[in-house]
Amino acid sequence: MNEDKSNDIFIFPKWTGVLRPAVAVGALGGVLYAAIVVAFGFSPQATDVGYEPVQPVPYSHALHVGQLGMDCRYCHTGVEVAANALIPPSQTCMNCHKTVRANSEKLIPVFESYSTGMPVEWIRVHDLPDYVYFNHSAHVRRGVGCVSCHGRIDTMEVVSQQKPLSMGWCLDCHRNPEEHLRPADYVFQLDWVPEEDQLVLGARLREINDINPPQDCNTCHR
Amino acid sequence: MPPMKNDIETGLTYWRSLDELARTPEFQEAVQREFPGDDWDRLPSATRRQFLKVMGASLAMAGLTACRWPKEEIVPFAHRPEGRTPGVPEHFATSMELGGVALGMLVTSFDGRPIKAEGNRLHPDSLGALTAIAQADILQLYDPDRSRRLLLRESGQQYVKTWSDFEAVAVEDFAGDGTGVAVLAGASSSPTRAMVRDQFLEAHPEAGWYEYEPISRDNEREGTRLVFGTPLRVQPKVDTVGVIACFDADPLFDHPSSLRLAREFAAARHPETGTGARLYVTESSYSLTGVRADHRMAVPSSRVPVVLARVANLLVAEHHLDLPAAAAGYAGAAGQEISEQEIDFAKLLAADLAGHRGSGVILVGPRQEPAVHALAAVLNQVLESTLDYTADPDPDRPSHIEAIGELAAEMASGSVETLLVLGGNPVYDAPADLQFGELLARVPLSIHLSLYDDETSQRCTWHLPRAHGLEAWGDGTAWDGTLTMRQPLIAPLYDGRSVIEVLSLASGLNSISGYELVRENLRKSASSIDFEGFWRRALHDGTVESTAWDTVQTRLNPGRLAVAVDGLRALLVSDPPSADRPEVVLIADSRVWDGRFANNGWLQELPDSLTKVTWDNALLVSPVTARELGIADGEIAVVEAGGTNVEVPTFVLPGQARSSMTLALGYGRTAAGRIGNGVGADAYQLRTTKAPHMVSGATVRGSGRSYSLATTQDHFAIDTAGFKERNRRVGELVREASIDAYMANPEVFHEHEHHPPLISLWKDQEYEGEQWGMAIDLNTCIGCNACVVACQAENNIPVVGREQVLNQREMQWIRIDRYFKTEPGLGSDEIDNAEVVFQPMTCVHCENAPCEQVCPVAATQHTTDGLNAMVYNRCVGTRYCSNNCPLKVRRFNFFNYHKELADTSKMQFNPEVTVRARGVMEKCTFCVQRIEAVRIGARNDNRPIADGEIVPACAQTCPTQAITFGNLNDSKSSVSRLREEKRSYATLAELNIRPRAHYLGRLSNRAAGAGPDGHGAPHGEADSHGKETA
Amino acid sequence: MSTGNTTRNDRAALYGYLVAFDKVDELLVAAAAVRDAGYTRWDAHTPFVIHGLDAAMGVKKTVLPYIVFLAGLTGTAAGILLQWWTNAVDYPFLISGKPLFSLPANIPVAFETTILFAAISALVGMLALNGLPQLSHPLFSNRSFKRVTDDRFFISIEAQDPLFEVAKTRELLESVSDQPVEEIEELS
Amino acid sequence: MSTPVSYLDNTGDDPAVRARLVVGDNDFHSVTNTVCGIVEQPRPPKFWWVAFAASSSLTLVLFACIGYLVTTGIGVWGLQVPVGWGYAIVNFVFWVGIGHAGTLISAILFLLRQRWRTSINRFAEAMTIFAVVCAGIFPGIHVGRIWFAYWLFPIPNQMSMWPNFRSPLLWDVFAVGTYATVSLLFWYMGMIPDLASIRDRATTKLRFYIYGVLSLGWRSSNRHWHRFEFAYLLLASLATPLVLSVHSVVSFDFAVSIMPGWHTTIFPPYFVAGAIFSGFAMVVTLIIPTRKFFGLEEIITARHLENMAKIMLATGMMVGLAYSTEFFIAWYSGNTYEAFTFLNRAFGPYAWAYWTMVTCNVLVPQIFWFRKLRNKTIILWVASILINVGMWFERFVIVVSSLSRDYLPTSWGYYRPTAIDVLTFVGSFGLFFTLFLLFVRFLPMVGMAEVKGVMPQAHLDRPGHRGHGDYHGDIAGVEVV
Repeated sequence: MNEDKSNDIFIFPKWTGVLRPAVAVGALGGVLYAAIVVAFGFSPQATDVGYEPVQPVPYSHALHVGQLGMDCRYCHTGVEVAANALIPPSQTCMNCHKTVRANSEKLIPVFESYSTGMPVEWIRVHDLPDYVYFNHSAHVRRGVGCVSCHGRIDTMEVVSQQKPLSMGWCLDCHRNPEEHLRPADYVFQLDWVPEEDQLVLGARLREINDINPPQDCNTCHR
Repeated sequence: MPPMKNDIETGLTYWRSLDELARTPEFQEAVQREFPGDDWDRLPSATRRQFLKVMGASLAMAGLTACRWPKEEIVPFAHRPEGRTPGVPEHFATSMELGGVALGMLVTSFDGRPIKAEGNRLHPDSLGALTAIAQADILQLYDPDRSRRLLLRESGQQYVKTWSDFEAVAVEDFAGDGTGVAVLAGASSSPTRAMVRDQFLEAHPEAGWYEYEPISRDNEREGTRLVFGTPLRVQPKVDTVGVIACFDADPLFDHPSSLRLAREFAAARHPETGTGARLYVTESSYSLTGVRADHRMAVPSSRVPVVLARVANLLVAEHHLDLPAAAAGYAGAAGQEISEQEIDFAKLLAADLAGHRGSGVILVGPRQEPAVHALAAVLNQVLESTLDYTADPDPDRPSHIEAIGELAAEMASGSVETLLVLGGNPVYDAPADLQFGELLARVPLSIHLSLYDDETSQRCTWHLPRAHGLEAWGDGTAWDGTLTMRQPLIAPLYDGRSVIEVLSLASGLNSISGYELVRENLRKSASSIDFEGFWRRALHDGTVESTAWDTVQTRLNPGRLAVAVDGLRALLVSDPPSADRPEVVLIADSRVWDGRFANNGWLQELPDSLTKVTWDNALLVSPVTARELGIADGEIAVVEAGGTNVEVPTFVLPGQARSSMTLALGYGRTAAGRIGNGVGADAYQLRTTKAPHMVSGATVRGSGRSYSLATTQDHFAIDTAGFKERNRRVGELVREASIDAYMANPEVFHEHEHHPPLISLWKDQEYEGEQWGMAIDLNTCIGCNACVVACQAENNIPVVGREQVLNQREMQWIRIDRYFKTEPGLGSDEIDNAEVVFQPMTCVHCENAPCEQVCPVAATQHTTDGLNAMVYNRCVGTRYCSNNCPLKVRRFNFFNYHKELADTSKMQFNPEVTVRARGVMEKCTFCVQRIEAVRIGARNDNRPIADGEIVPACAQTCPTQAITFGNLNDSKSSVSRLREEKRSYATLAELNIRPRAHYLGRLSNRAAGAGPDGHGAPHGEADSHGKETA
Repeated sequence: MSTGNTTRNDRAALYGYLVAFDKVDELLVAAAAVRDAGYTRWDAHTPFVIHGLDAAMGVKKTVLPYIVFLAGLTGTAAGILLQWWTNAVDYPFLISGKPLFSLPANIPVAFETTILFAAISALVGMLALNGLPQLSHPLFSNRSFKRVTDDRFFISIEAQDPLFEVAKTRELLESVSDQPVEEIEELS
Repeated sequence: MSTPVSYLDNTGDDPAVRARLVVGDNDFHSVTNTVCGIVEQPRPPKFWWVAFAASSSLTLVLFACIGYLVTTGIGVWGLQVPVGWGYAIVNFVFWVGIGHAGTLISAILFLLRQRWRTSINRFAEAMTIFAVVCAGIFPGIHVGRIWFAYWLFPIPNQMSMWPNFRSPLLWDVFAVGTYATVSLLFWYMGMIPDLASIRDRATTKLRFYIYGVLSLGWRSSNRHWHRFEFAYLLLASLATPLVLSVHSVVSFDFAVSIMPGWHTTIFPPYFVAGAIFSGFAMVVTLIIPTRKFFGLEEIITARHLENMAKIMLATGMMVGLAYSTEFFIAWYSGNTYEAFTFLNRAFGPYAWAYWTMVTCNVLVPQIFWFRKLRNKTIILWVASILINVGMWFERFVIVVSSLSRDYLPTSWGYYRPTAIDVLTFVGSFGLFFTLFLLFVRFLPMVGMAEVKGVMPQAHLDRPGHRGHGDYHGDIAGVEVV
């Protein structure tokens, strides 16, 4: 007579017992998943690296730097003396393109800019927040190669962001610069590789040039 | 209330809300509703992007790392100017003219935008320093309220016109010989303008030429005319002076050469190398000079002549000074009744002056009658005082008051058909009795050239936008005559033209630009053959060497002296003011000057040095008189004189002379712009041609209505307990001693330090390398506010408006703390005399900073070079650091104060400094952007940073160089040496916070036998209270 | 044993016997009796904690305190390590001239983490040891058992108990309670 | 067992008499009925609806104010320099203080074997949770950039920055966080058997499933009870130091600073005493109407109220002692800044707040010396409300008056709250009462299992029974009353 009684009273079905491990696993797994998403998904490494906007002029660093072997400083004149590396004015392009490819359609925006005086609106690739004050000269003069932050520009048809440019990433180098220091002559040589171990070289250069990158907040934030 | 839109053309509602609500405190909530929340901190980026683009600059940084790939343009020049590296600031020498004297400036330009004005080291009146007003002038340049187009007002209609329209009109109206043409211009020292004026008068011989300035030194000029027959310019020199006697004079602040004089005074007051410069001041209301005085006597301005006359008497009678025959009359001239205090003061001063023959000087203020200046001139002559005279550049010019009077008469007679008003604002600032506004209506064609479409423009037929000083070519002369250049740093933003351009236009020389005019004029003074070289040199230096006028040998002029003596006697018999018949002294405002800067947010929010009032002017009344009249502090008083009433809130100011009230001109504007409109009360209504400076026999009564003045100190009526405690603390905070006591015992500044040993729970932090520190010399600080504006301009500090200041949310990073020292045992309404001391207060960058340890996110930390860094982008805004700051120097962005700012105003921002968003804390950074710039530069060319290479904005602009900055780890640096001095002390040292900024004690130089300090609490008394402090 | 098995073959599996009591003392006595009979897989069910029942049932002291103690220690270590590593190792910065790591400033957080870990382990440990949550249980299928959280006391003996025998166990229970002994079946 | 003086009055000062903790002729079942009945009634009584409507609309006000604050800026409050903390922090400390009675009654009284706690501890714990919820809101919204508030937690990030563990605010985060968690665990765990009661009485499927899940399948097994009791004991002994630590840490926010009036070593005990004081006051304020409306007089008896009145008297005097000690030290230390701060509290611009505080916190509790007065429910109720007011003002005085006048007279100020300040505070009460009303409606507000445990029926009522049977007569655990 227990049977019929047990029907009309409330009980939980037996499978609730089976469910227990599943629930436990789900809870733990969920937490883990969330942590992973936050840790990697939201990091600049994931969000920013690989940014490759289409530029108004299909300028190819691979061609100009890689093949023709132009020096970075020919266009980016500020890089050794100022905070900004500087995007060249149209007149810099025209120095050659008055004659070279003087009727290329790709160059029309440059020709227009040159004649009208209106700037070419390039799209910024390497973009730091406003409250970050980065100074190119301070890094280049100490022997930090362009490649350390910008990657192999000389192989890029279209420039894209290679490094996260996050605060943590900056700090890594400021804490142990050895990995990125090179002799002054090779700063602008993107494909340069040291004969000896980079760390040994870096340590020596750091010693010689007495390089102690500051880690104070106001080094970058003012 | 509907949400306001940000509309550049109709102007920024942020400002409108301020002036609309300025009078109505109860609308505070409404004001707050008008600061919509910032869009998650991106505003600064957004705005910076906008205006950098506007300026075609080469770089624009924006976006948050958080959001994925915000699209962001870089707009390089198509043709980059020669030698220009975008993003690297440039400096240009130029100048600003105020009241007919040119002040040299060095302006920093960033990607074509002038962003900050500093003094020009080569300029005699600047010596590298700059006044608050001159620095704030740059904000005027970007003022969105400036007029942007020509206006023609005819029969109630208003038409927008172009310059070519006006040129057409000008051609016919200025065609004839100038009959019926009158020109009203402001005073100007510009040789070019003089040249163009002559050209104009040549072209139109019949035209009338009038110059008017509401604020001038004409009385001094007339005084010298009385004594020497011809007007001369007084050139005081106080660097080697033993005694300075100021009669209503304020050489340290209210003088065209005040910056130089302050510098010289500071040198003279140096305890070791100085010559003493004992300062006697007789004045009705506290001036900055009066604050620094060793002997100050507060008497009504109309009593000042009496005191001076008595000094003259005593010099003759007791000190056997023989006046020249012509001036003998002075010996007998004496006031009617004279008080004991006045006699004692005069005796003391006379003795000191007699003792300092050849090393003393008597200075009389611009508000005193010519006769008083005459007497001073005579005495200076006989005492061989340390001042020179130079010829007046324009000796035949009538005084400004006379000039405007004559013009008014002409206009009244209807003989003026065309009136050309070059600058100025006569409808607002001409003497009230002239009714200039009504007269203007009778002139058929009136043309007003002005920065703003102001009161005068609105009554003229034509309004012409004027080019700002930084937009136009020009020149001028310093007070001593040195030729000073002015070059534009930016093309006219609003299509304005300069005075000389319009004037030459009116002369019929159409197309001549200011550039050509200035060059043409300079050619005359160009000695060298190579004019281009000379021109470039002049522009580079901003001044032309050795062009100062020669000093003239002076001879007394007996004929006129008699007149002077009679004039003085006439002054002496006037009976002294009383509480029921008080005198009201009208002074130039320390911020908005004669009113022309009324629309300048920096100046409106700049606390007056003495009252600390912002966004208002107030009737200064002595506590005793206020009690006698039954007027409460902050009560709106009704000032009645000559049939006109002015309602103005009262400010009870200790140290104000009894029965004498002071009211600043320049407020109560009606067409100044959205900032200046309706701020304060218009004192010009009390001003007449007869009595432009001192309204005697006015009646003042309370209205029963009270008004809350937005002060940055003593925000509320103080209770007895607080009043007592404040008096008790002053001596400890602002340490002061007489120079004799200091010489006798150098430890005098420390003998009241009683606190337990300052031991730490941990071993002290080691600091290597450069360690930045500051020394602030209270002995030379004159409280002129120049540093406050310098900081505001350098660091993108927002103007928050009256309502926020009332709420104690002012944002200035450096403030000048003002303390009154009063006799102990007096209630706040019994004070008659009070000594005032200033203490510039900013973040002192404590080594054991209380703010740092309480920040939960480490947004404020100590850097390895000893700065207390504030990292805006890390701050979450708990405000704990501010609570725990014993000096309360931190400032919090309660709203997004930049949100509603016009794009033009944003062009002034310093791109080297982050524009702070809403909800973050900020404070003095020791101008870390300047430190970093120098450090990177020095490191780039592998050299150490030289001492004095880094100069924070405040130190740079300080006229007395009271602020010194440098490396504390370098024992030879000047800051280290100052810290070694015995006068050096740290405020609140007992808290063991180890400030990086120290103060140097204040020294007084009282005459021997003067007895205890006549005014203010004796120093010992004030100091002695430190002793319980632990 | 064998007989019991054969008898139960045709019917749903038996979970055990359940018998009710009205009074605390009856329960205590019965519990002692069952304990003395040597049963191990049995239990008493009461609406509230009854002091002395543990003794009467011979329940052994739980290991929970040791778990909690260990968790507490873990908490302390975690707190200290977190503060030391973040502020003194991974990203050191100067604060008010104080040392990067100093115990006084780090005690509060370490204390709180200790408590936190311990407290959580106490609850979780208790549930785990009790095998909770366990929403479905054979006993719940019995109507009268519903009063166990109200005012009734029960003793249940599981069929899985090595000493369990259909007849003898029923006898034992009937001897200690004047109320009917009910059969509880496994959930089907 | 003493025969009660009257039907409901079980108060009495005669130590020889052990008063009954549940009066009236209640048995286990009637207790279950009374308590579960409240939850089981199909629709709540009218007064519940009225109260709920009022409190929930206040809650909306709270959220409206917060929305306005977040979109507009901290400036909508009356804060400024020097007074950078105002209502928000005052309310925070106030609510955290309230939040102390619950855990204290549960934990400390449990450890002290104060068996009268059983009727009120559930109630008090619930109050704790809700108070802590209200408290938690304020530090969250008072920061300038609330969207970055998560930086206070040690979460790895692209800046590779960590919070500053030297800051008392960070200690706060951990202390309050821990306290909220532990209180919640403690509350929930104690509730499991009672949730099971409701489950077993369930007449509808929905109720059965909800309470069934919440009670985790509790089946009152004594082997479970055994561990349950241990866990409860452990939690209690963990919660006790926690309670003391939490308000100590809160007081560190002030004590660790260098502001005169804040930098005081007596703050931790002073704050804890104040917290207990205000906590009990709030319990009384809430429990008096509740027991009346829900007819719980027989379970939450006059005796309970009297005991709480006595505790309030004691803690009230501790607080009074703290006030006077502060003054003495201010004078005795010879620190003139400290001295002035206290002079300023009593006679400065904020004197009105100070004297309100002294009156409510020190004078009012004195009436509890008199049995007649403390047993008058209405008087007790009014007094408890006054004490709450006083305790809010205590925090106001500490936070605001100290900040408004610190070291440099030039930066002295006067703080005036804005309408938003006030509405936010009032709104927080709305949230508190809303949560509270939901609690009394849906959860067992008295710990039935524990109450039953202290009822006479829970014990052998036939001493003669001793020695019966042959089981090892270890009936020591079985108390004979």
